[in-house]
Amino acid sequence: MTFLNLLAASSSQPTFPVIPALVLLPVFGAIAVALTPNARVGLHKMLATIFTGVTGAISVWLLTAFKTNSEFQFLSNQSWIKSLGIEWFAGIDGISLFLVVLTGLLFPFVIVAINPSHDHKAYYIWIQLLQTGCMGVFVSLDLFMFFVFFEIVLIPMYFLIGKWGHANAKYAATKFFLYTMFGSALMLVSIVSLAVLHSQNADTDLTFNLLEIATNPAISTNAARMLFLGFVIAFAVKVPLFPVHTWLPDAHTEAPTAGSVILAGVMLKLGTYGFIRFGLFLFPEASHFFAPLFLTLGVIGIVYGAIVATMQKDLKRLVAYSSIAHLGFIILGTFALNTQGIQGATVQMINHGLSTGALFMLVGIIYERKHTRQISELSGMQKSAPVLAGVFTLVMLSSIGLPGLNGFVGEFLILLGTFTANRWWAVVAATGVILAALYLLWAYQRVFHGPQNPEDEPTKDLTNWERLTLLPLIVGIVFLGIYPKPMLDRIEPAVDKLVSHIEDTIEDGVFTEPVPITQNRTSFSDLLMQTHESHGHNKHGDTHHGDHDEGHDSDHHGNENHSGGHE
Amino acid sequence: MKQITLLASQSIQTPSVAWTGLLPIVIMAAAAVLLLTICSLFPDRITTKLLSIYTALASLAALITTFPLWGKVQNSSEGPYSTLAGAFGIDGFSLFVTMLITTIVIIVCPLLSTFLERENVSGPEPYVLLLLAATGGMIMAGANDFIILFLGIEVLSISSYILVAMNSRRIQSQEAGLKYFILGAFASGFLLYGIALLYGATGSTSFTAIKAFTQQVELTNDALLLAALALLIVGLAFKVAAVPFHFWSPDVYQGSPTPFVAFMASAVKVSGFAAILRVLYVTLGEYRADWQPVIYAIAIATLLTGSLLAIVQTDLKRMLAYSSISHAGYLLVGTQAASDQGVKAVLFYLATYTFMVIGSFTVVAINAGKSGTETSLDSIAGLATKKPLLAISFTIFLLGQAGIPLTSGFFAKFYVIEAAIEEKSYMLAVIAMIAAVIGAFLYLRILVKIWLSQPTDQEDSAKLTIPFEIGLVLAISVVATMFLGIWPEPLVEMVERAIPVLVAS
Amino acid sequence: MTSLVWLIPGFPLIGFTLLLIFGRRLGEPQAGWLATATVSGSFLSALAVFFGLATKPPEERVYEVTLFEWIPSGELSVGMGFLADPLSIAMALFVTGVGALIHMYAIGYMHGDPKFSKFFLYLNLFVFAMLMLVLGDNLLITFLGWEGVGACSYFLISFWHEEPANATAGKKAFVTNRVGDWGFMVAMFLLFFNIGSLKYSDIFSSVIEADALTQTTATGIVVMLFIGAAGKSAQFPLYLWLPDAMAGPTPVSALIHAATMVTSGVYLLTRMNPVLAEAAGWSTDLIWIVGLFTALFAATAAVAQNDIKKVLAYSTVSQLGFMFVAVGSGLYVAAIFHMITHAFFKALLFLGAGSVIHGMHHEQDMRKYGALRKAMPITAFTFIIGWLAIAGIPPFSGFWSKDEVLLAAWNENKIAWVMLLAAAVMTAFYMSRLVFMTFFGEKRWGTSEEEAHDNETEKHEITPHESPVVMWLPLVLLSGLAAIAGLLNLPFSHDTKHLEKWLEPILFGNEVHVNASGQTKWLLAVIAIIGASVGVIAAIFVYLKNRVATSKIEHAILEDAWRFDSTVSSFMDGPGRRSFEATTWFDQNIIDGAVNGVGKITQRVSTRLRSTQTGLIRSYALGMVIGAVAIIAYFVSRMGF
Amino acid sequence: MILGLSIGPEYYLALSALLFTIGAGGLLIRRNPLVMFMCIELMLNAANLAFISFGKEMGDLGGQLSVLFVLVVAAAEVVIGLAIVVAVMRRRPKASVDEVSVLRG
Repeated sequence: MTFLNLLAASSSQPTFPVIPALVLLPVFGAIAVALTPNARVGLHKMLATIFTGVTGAISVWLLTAFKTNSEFQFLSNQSWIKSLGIEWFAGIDGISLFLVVLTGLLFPFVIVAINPSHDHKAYYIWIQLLQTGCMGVFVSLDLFMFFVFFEIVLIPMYFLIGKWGHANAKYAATKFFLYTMFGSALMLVSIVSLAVLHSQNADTDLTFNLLEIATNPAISTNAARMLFLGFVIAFAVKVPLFPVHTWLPDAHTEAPTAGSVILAGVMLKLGTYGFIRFGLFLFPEASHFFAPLFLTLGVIGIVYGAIVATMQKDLKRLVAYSSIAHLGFIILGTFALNTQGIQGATVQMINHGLSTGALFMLVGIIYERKHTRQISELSGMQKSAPVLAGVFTLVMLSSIGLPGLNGFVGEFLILLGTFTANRWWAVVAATGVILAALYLLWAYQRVFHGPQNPEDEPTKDLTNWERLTLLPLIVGIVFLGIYPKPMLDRIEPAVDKLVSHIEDTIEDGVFTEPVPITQNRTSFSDLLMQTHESHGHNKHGDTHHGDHDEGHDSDHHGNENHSGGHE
Repeated sequence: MKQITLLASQSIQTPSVAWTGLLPIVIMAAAAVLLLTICSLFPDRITTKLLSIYTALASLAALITTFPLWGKVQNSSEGPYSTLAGAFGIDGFSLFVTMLITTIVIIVCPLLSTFLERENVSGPEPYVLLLLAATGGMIMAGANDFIILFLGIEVLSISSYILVAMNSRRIQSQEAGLKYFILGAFASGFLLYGIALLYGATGSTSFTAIKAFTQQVELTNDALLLAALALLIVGLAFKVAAVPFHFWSPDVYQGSPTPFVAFMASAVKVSGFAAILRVLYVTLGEYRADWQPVIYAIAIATLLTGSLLAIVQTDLKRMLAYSSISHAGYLLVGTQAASDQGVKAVLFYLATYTFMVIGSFTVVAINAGKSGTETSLDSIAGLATKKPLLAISFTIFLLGQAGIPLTSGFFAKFYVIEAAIEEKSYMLAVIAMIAAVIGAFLYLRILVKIWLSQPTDQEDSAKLTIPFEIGLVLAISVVATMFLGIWPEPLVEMVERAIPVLVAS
Repeated sequence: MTSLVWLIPGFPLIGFTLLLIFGRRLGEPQAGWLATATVSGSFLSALAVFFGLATKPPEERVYEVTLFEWIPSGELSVGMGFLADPLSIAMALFVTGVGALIHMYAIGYMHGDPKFSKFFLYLNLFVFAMLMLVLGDNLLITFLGWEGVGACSYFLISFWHEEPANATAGKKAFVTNRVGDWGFMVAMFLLFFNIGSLKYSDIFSSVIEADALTQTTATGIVVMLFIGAAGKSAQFPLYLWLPDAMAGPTPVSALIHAATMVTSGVYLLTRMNPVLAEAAGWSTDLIWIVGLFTALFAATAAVAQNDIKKVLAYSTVSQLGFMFVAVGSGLYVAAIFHMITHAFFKALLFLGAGSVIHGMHHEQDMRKYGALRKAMPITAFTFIIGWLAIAGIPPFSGFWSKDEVLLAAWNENKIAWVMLLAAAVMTAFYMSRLVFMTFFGEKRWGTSEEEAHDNETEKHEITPHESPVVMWLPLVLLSGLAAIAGLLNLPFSHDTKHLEKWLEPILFGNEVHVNASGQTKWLLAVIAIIGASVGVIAAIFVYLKNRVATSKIEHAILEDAWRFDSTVSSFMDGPGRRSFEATTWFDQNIIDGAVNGVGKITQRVSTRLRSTQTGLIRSYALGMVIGAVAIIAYFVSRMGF
Repeated sequence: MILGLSIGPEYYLALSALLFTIGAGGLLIRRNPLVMFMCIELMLNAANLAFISFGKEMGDLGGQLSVLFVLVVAAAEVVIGLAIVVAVMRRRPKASVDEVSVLRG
């Protein structure tokens, strides 16, 4: 399938340029804010709310306009630098759709909910520019364009952390900037090499078009593997994946609440999204080749992040480490390289955005009231602030992955997919579920349970305004937990396409897929057929993964004796 | 004996001169001389403002004259040509560089007038020398003969020696002058000896002849030529402050008056690389296999040394000096590619870097206050609160130099890396990017001071005044940096037409 | 009528929602009555569905309804669906029935608690989750309920969270349960991997008709499911949380930690009986062995407890052990039978204990009780019925069900039978001990020496009193059930085995039939009766006649449950905690240290390099010369002479 | 001529190389700026010698022409150089470039 008829197959364009609007509106918002006098704080907030709000509205409209198929939609294409084949080429498919929506909604939410401590004007400018950057990453279909946005987000975030952050903000901001820039430095080289090699081998002229490069690969396996590493190092740092994660706790702890919410909600997804959209899509063979490595790192991230989180003394730091664990799940699902895994990973991106975003909001609220994030200095808040405690409990449970709340859906699908790909990783990763309960409940107990220390005044409960602002998150958490179908349905085609794209490029189909079974089966004839092939699958899978299927016949025999004993 | 009589019997015929092609140079040189005479006639009538306007207009005129030439050269029917018996070539390359240098002079003039007033350096000499230096650079760009090239270099160098030492009251300025002069002369010694050896090896000093020679003759013994090549590299590398011939630049940058630094960091680098490209890539292109590895090594050394040393500095000018060294490294990465793509990348880089570096030094100069001596890193603390616009523009220049997307600096780096990778030097590309990360730390240090630190001295903030023309300079630089970052297409198209060529007479 | 099945969990959910919104405004006691009403409502609808099923012929007694698709992904499709069949409806019946009674009881028990309405909020949520667990038509819905009840028990155990101990107990319960949930999840993965669906009907049809599982896989699944079940149903070693869970209000202990939630492990294994049938023998053996051990272990611990609720807690663990013995040896009916009877009498006992505690002003130490039968006659009467039931004295329900279980043990292995009998005897003993210490003997409250020199008001406060009607009415009803529940499954003839017949369809003929003659069965029954009476008599000698010093029996190590709990927790606080701290140290100093180290090294290199910039012209020149020489040297190496 | 020994161009080249090396070496060794400056002149003249000898060798006037240019340039450099050196050294009693090291690091 070449890039051209991909374009042809894409859905009918809407009447107005959706994606440019999504990406550029916040910039205009920033300009508008910049043009207003410094004193007019209210005006700044209003402008920012309006512009990002419209962006959010458009992104929601996308949900309805989006046609549930595997194609890229709302394509917008515009030559940028002809001689180097660089173009503005953007589109949205099922994988990016909900990330776009999340980005569209989270920013106005944060702008409305949280006011900066000082320098309002600059704050609203930076935060809107940040939205542009994130939005751009999720819609880019041109490698150069993608890199531009991927890199540009550093600047606003750097200033958000550095200027509005806590005591040690400069250090954290600089660390964040250099660390992530180092990653993307290597990626730039890989991007250029990829484009150049592609143009040389496929002797076309230079192009950075993602679909073009992905759909007719013209690169030797080894080169692809090298380039893959160049890409994923950048993503791994951004995610962040163990062992390149240490910038995250610092950044989270020092960042202002708004910064943390956006960092956890959207920015960490740039990395995980990059893994799926670019890592897997561009280098199917390489991603399969390196899958064990990343599965391992993902599992380590899950367990390790949880363990370290348990021991944190700073509430915000604890949440930061918990996100490392959650993102480990996302990586796990991604490199399961099958539908459940990748779909789960995509869902988990959204869910993590909601849950961890909400957690950071709540930690921020606690900090506002108690002026400390040290767990040891907090106690017995549930008595005086029951609603706060209740909301915290809900969010916590969703983060633990309680069925019926959003966190579970992604986690379950990821583990299921991983198990299908390779069972042992899933078995180990599932222990993360236990640890998650451990560190969150322990923290909760220390902060909310127990006696209230008498000397400090009772904690103020959530104000109506705070309840109002938290409501959307809570609704999202519950709704996506009970009825994730609409989301899953929209994501699935794109994921299926990606999976088949991967499987096509891997000659030896080492994937062990579960047997497809239709819902509420009637006759047993088709069942027999299916289960026979399931036997085949099962054997294949078992022998492939070389686990306990040896001496299967003798066991079976013994089984008959055993059951005979009862008669 | 025989030759002499032979000589006597001949009547001397001078080569034909295509004056239109030389017009820019003639204008600049003439303007300089004229200015000198006028000022010596009426010493007290002329204010520095007038001088700067005069200089700006002169170089503007020179700039304008290049446009028809550009059209002529790009026109397929006519194309590039050479004059003075093939000693001087007019092609897209030379014209591009000429435009660049004249532009630089135009935007440096306001700085000069402002800061000469501040540092009480009066008289027309700075402007005269500026014009002459520019002339030298333009000669270097067009030179098709090593002697002409040498003359160009010397005109540029000698005038800049004086410019550096101009502020004779300040001891740093003198020291800088002395260092620059002795080392510069030392370097031109190497260059000249290289030229001599090359003359010996190929029997000519003309680029065309040498190129032809290297193409036709398969030397059994290339010792002489390679020795010449080595010495040429030394001489030229000094001009662009490539490691290990860079030692002069930090001291000179720190010591000399800031406006000249702006000029040196831009114009001298431009003409230096113009010379390097013409000599190595065009003339001695046959020997790229020999010189590429050397440039490769120098590039790596320059990148790393520049960025590493930059991050431990405490003086703004010195920081920028080292950062400009590492930028020379990027330009060498492009040079090393030894391909048309490389040349384009280098030219693009030069054009964009020019604006960023002039802008940066302008900000530094303003921040230096009346005394002009306050260039320590702490002096810029809290600039954002003192002068937001100034802070913003400085931020843009710094981010540009750091190579952050949507600034021209990013695309310049991208272009260079692309050229290098097309020639399969992946390692170099990676090192370059790592150097960029190290460099980023430098720019972050400055940004932290500007945005996240409180001003050290409040009373000084009142003294910071930005004259209109300086604001104009900054505006131009900012616009150039941002515009070329978002929409580099125009400049890209231009550099694509500026590949150097040699045309025999 | 069966189509009403979704109403069964629907009612409590509505109750929960209403209480969530209006709970505070309703206040006491309306909130409680609302909650009770909703649960009763679901009990009625459960009855309706039951009759709906009962009217059908046995093989058609299955009703599935899917409200909407919950998690569709690739081949996976999980519906929000309910399954009404003999097993699930039987569970639903006693969950809602007992639940309703306990709700009612709680109105009295929680009287005056500031968080009255919140208590019923949680209680309703729990019932909802529990019903999802039993009524779900696929493993994932069951898991939804499974985790839901876990969460609710966490809320309710740490309901009085100002007391740190309660909070810790809640956390402990949740985390320990999670260990089991891990097994549950892995089991689901294995099933999906091999069968491609999590729906019970799919699983069973493919397992039974198409033999879709290799024995290895089946074994794996069973072991994993058992881990899950052990976590929820407090089997060794995951029982640890249950004794601590007594920190919760007594109605909670009755509902969650005696009657319903803790039995869900048994339900799960019974539900998955086709898979158990496929599994290798050792896995099912593992189940009954662990059950047997737990039964004995907990019984010994129960002997030495002084906290009345602790005794009941350990006895619950022990009784659950009985059920697992039955499940492991394939007598599912026996398991379910005992589960139901146990639900009745254990709920009864807990509520009775609660009534006592309530009457004794939250005094839980039995050593401070005694001769309470006069003070609170109804409680005492009902409690005694419960005691006889659990002790296994005919004709009370406990005897019949326990007899079945003993038969199961006998069928597996004679030694097992002996050990289980021992456990039964101990049960009789420690329950008698409890009853005697509480209701008989001389009163050890009020006028005991240490309180003699207390002021009068103290004494009056300590005076026990009978509980209000809302509290004793449930006791009476439950005692009735505890007495007659044996009728469900009388062993005399096939016709009297109602439960067995009822459950037949869902057992797919996997129910093991004890191959023992009628006489043996009779003999065993008699022995069981003798054993029970021996236990009771022994208790009489020790605790009424005081022939034997109690210290001989109540060893400290027994009171500490063989020090297992303390060992585990000391391990967790010791090596466990230290390993966590080590990891954190590693993260801060090695991993992050490496990152900052790179920075430091760069700085150091830079400063080193900086020294080359001496400021001396001649050294600069030297540098240039060295460079030049290097280049020339390189070229010399390439020169062709 | 009389003794019949002819001096080939390579001798001139050797000489010029020698001069160049002396010049470069001298610059490194000597402290007095004026002397250093002379060394530079020496290097330039070494180049001139090479030009001339090559030109002679090849019978080409280009070499000698180049020398003329070089001489002019050298003269210019002398003018500027002396000026700077004097300006700098006026304040420093013992004329040594090593004292001129305010700017460093």
